[in-house]
Amino acid sequence: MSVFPKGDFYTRHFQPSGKEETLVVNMGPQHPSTHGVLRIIVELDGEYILRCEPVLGYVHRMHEKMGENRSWVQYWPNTGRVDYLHALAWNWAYAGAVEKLAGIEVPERAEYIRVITCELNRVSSHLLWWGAYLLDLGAFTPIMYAFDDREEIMDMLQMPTGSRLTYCYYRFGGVSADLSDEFLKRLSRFIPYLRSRLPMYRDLVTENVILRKRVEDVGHIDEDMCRRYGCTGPVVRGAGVAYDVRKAEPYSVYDRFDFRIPTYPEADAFARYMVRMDEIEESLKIIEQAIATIPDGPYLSKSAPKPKWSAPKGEACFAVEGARGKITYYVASDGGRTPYRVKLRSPSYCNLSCFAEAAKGVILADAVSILGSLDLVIPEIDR
Amino acid sequence: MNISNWTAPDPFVTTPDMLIRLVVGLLALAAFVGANATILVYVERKVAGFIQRRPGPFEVGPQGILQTIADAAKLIGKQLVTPRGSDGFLFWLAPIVGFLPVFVMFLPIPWGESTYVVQSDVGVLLILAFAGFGVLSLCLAGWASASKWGLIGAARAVAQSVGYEIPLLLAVLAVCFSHGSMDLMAIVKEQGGWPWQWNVATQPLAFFIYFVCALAETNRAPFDLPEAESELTAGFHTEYSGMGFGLFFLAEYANMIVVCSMATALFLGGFQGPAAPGPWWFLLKVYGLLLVMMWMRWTYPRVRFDQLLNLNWKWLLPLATLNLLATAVALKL
Amino acid sequence: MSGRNLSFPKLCALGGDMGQMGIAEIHHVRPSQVRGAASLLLDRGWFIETIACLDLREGILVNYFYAHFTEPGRIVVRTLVQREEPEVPSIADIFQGAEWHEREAAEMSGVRFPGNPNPLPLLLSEDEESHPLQKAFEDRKPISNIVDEFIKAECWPAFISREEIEAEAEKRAEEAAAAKAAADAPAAPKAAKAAKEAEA
Amino acid sequence: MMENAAKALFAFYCLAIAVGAIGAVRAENLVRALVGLILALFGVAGMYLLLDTPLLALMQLLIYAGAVVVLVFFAIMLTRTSDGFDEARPRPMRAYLFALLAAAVPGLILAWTVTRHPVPSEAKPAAVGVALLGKGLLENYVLAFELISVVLLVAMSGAVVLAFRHKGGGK
Repeated sequence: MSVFPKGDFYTRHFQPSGKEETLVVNMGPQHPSTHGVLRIIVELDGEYILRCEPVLGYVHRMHEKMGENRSWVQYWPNTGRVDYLHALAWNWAYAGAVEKLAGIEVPERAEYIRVITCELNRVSSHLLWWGAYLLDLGAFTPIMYAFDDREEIMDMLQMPTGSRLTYCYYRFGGVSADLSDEFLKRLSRFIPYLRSRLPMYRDLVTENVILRKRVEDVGHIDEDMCRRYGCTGPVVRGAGVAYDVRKAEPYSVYDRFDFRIPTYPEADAFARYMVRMDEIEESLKIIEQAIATIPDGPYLSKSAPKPKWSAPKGEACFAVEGARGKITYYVASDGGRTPYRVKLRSPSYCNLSCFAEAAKGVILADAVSILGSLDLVIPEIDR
Repeated sequence: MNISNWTAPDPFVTTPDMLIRLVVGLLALAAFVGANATILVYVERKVAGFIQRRPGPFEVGPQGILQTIADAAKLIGKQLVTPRGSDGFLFWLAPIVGFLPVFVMFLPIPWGESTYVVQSDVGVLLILAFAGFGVLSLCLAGWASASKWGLIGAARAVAQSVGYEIPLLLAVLAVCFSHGSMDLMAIVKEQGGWPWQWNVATQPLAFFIYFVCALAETNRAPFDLPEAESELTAGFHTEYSGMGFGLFFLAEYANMIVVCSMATALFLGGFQGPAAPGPWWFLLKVYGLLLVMMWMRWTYPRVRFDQLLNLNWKWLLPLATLNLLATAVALKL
Repeated sequence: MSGRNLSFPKLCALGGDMGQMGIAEIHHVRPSQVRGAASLLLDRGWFIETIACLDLREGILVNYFYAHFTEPGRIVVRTLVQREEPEVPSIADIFQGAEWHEREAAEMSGVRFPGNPNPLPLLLSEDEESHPLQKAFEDRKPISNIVDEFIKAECWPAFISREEIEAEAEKRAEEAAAAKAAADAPAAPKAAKAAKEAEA
Repeated sequence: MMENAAKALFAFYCLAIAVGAIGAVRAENLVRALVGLILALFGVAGMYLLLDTPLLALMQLLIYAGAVVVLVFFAIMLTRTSDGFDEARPRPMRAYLFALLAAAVPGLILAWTVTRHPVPSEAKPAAVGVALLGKGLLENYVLAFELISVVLLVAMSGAVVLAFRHKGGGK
């Protein structure tokens, strides 16, 4: 057989371990289960993975440099394009960082609006993950069910935000548009509907013996590993650590709502799966409480910055809980029109970094299962 | 040695009218395989659409019935790409090897009491012998395309079909035992018109094993590991374009019909039906089984490779052996 | 939250305020102390969040962000390296996740991390020579323009002269006094911020 | 008409066997050689058909073409033989000569035997039914039949032992 001797830069660097009869294959950049342009160089012994190494950067857009070249306000649309599945969390992290830097007050109603929309967005992100993960495991149907429900969320979010995927809805000191009564009515109809769907998902998919066999005891990522790699979000909660930025570094009005941080101690792919499924319910709970108690008032602060605004000098850090984990914006300002430095801490990036260790010695099909259980969004990794 | 006065060479064709029957039958089968694949692809997509709460093909023709024809035209019109570094001859031989045996496998199937192409007392064996070529074509395809995904897919295909062929054979043998025949027509005729007179009533375990193995042998989900899309991109047919892929596709659907026809003949009473026996009963049962296969494909996730082999060697094979033994003992008593 | 003392040996705790800037503690260390700080933090259960570099007039400021799974707060360990010799020992063997952060910082800002097990470009193309996040000379701002922390002479790296630091500290003190005088009602909790805004 | 068909089929099967065999020997690549082997096996199965023993013909296909060849294929894939090994090297003229000799000697002996002592053949080959075959294997020739199974068992154990040693040595 002819195996091409020359690879590219990364394949050449990825020397086979010298063991006989191994196969070095490129999983990606075009591969159905990497959901985008992630590339993983894998050394296989039969079906077993000896070693692997992710290669990133295929959708790198240099958001951090763009931040240095645009004014504070102009940078807004970029935030929604980092993670297209949970765009509002990135919106929020940027808003929070700059508000902290400049000491901008956010009206109470705006905080509630942010909670409602962000949690709704989280539900849609988890639904998409659920469908895509099962697609990775070879079940084609759940993604259609998930899209069916997600469609409703996108329609709803379209009402205040005006867009369906890469939202740019939050502003310094509030949000760009108020929630209409129609939106709230539709949302309060949607919550019981989605609640009634979840048991069906559980019966149809979660209890399926083939699925359980595919995800249980696969891809152990325990607390220590999470700490060394900086994994957050459902990955660390699947390792039994109740770490959620909404509780650990409370921001906005989350301390007023009653919700649980789902944790599972098994630290395998199934634990991460269950964490996300439970989080959908918790998010619904938060939204329900927020709708019930949302106060009247302005949705945008009077002192909200104008387009040509420049932030005071200093630095600030703000973290929010995204669907994939801890999102941190670090902004530094010299008092000019543009940020001096914007640093994005993306959870998928950190979660993926542990993949090489987690996938060592597993079967190729398990690697797909682990990769899916990390819930990666490639543009977020590459930024 | 004088070979000039051999008169009857081929046991399947001993008289000229049998030859005519064979030729006509082959032509009819060619039409049937092509038409059926088109119908089945359409049905599969509609079933998938129904299961997934969406309309399925909808645009081309009323209710999208012309969709598969348009797809077929597209496949035929596409460029055939031979990948660099591949073994061109074997690369294009593979889909043909995969597709041609299908015709032979259709030959001994008893569609109706008088609707058949050949009647042979080793009909079951004929189908099983040629069914083995499917895996050969997968191997050739995976190996010749000089793609590592293809190679892994081929390796999976071998391990899978070699493994699952054994319980399949044993399950079929149990039925052949109880009828003392390998002639599909005879087996069908010994069964009655009502479900309790079918072999599935006396051999439920054999039927179950046969159906599971048939799923695995035709590489249908949840056992579609050789082409496992999310793991191996497309496994053995990663590199095929146009009709190269089309032939694999056709062969897959034709194989599905064959295994379902065999299941119908062996276990479900073939063309025997409660009211009037005939080919329509046969087709009805075959399509019923095909629908079950589709239903399973759109419902279950894919099993893992080691789980697949475990299922075979630890469960199906011992069960099939026990079932065969039990059948033999029951027959002796 | 603030006030927790990590008691690094010879480490300069330089304030920080979780409420106002989202950073509970800032520690300024020498490049050689980065590894010590990392192992100390790992022992106490902190995890690495990210590494961010700031290109400043004095050099490149490398920030290590740490957070904790059970305790609130965020610790930033920062070190200033010279542009001529931008090297910080790698902590990738302590926090394996730092390997990627270091590789990113290396290609973006041009800091080298000797000891990184896999010093390849990560996000940029393999033949990219430039470091996109390095600023043009005229865009570089002095550290005092951005990093708003109390200046202690012993915290500064040796390559910045003592006079510069003292002059900077003096200037800071004067500015603070002026701001205090300028602000009429300093009783509000956000007085310092207001002063800063006025200044800006 | 059927007689001519028989002759044509006989020629066809002969051709298949010859082409397959030559292909198997001449191919520089093991998989191509295997394809040649399959062709030859097909030809042999056809010959069985001509002799009115469809059972043997189908068994030939089921076991040799279906199973054995696939296993050989697996072995080739596992060992990953590629260009640059012995079988891919150009052979010296001497090798061809010896090969020809090795083929010609038994061939000539066979031809001589057949022409000198012709077997009286019947007009129609007698079909051997499945039942008759089974009876033969399990009554008259049961010892030989069982001995063959023992040979297979030994071969299988040997393969397992070899595979394990190989795996152990690799580590």
